[in-house]
Amino acid sequence: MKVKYFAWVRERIGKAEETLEPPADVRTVGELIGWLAQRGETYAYAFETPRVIRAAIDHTHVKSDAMISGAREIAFFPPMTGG
Amino acid sequence: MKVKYFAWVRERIGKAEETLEPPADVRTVGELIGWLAQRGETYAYAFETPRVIRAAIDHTHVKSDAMISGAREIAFFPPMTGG
Amino acid sequence: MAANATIRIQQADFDVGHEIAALTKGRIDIGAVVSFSGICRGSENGEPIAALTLEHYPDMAEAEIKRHADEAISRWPLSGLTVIHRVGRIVPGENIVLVLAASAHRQAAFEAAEFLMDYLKANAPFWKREESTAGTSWIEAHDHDDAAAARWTKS
Amino acid sequence: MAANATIRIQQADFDVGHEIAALTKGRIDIGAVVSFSGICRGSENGEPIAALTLEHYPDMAEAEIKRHADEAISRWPLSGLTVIHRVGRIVPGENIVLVLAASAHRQAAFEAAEFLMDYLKANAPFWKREESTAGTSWIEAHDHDDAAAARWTKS
Repeated sequence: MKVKYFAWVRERIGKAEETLEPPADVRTVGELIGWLAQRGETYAYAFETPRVIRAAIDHTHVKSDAMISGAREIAFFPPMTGG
Repeated sequence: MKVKYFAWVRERIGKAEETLEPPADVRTVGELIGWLAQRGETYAYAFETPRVIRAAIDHTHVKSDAMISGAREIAFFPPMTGG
Repeated sequence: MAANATIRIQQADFDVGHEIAALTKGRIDIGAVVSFSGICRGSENGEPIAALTLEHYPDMAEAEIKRHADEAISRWPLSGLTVIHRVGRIVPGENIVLVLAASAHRQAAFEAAEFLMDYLKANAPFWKREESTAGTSWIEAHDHDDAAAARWTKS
Repeated sequence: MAANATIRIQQADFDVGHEIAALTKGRIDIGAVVSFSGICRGSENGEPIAALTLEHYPDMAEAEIKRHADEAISRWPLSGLTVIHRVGRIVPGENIVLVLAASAHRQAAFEAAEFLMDYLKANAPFWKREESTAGTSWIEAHDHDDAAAARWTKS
């Protein structure tokens, strides 16, 4: 699946997007955040406070218990500050 | 005192303003309406439904029990429809 | 900086973009501008109209709008406020009224603009007469406008 | 006639007067146009800033704004709706966002514009970074924006 990062999540990880295949036991958005946080220092820093991280699956906001199965694109970002 | 009329009150009476000296026993706006209504057919028509008539003394909205003593200018008009 | 209200009652049309520019030009303390334009519709109660003619009570209209603009400035942290109300004959599609409210943040700007529009609809001394094929007649006031204006009364 | 929403995400500035004219030209069914302009202020939390840079999630931003615009059109009797959100670097005094809502009557236009602004502030995928003498930093979200957006949730 394609994973995208925005704002300071993107800056901390150092990339805007990548294609990843998480293991089968990573089933929810929250579990994906936990798995990503263990991929290295930059990821650990980006996801150090999981409760502030927002997520979207295929361009729709989701909560951390959303299932990732079938997702084409998952995005992680801080709370929005548009408008 | 100067008395002004607007919108259909003005049209029914046939004049926009006049200077009047009501008798001393006409003390409130409501009493002034009653006195005006007896000045002729056009006035009776303009004031035939006193509850819909709005009044202002010296450019401030007032109710029918407001005292007219000291007023320089009293205006009568229908409910406002601006905006 | 306390805002000054710009208030105009005029026959001429106005340009919303021009008025917003006049209110915001050179300012960096304004984060939100709300404009309300009231426009003459081509029908009233389902019947086509050819035009509206707006009559007003000049001295009272200016004093009353000023009083309500000052009240808005005292109730909300505004950086600017503009109220323009046209009078005379206005055809469908033309502007009737403009309220602009500027503030650092959006809530104050929205609330002040709504407060002033509710006031203008229910209590400002203007009266609309409509022209249709049936002749001319005075537009009746709406109870819902009185109710809208009453919601701003401080208890 | 059901309204179509015009939605644009762009680097270029916009002209409020031009957008209002585009929405209302030739129409005689519109009685009320509310515009909200969000403008870059020269300070954030009391500290002067040199500029904002807006980042967004392009595909999601367009889809989400469209979905909320359609929701506004289904909830209020709108004659027209325009949403423009700028991205990129924006200096104090420049426009950031525009929402226009047109309707026969004022209440629908005000409510739809507020609904869309509350949504854009709290939930649209845009992020602001500020430049100041201290460097650059991401602006933090406000809890009161979440609360403002939540008031429109149908119970």
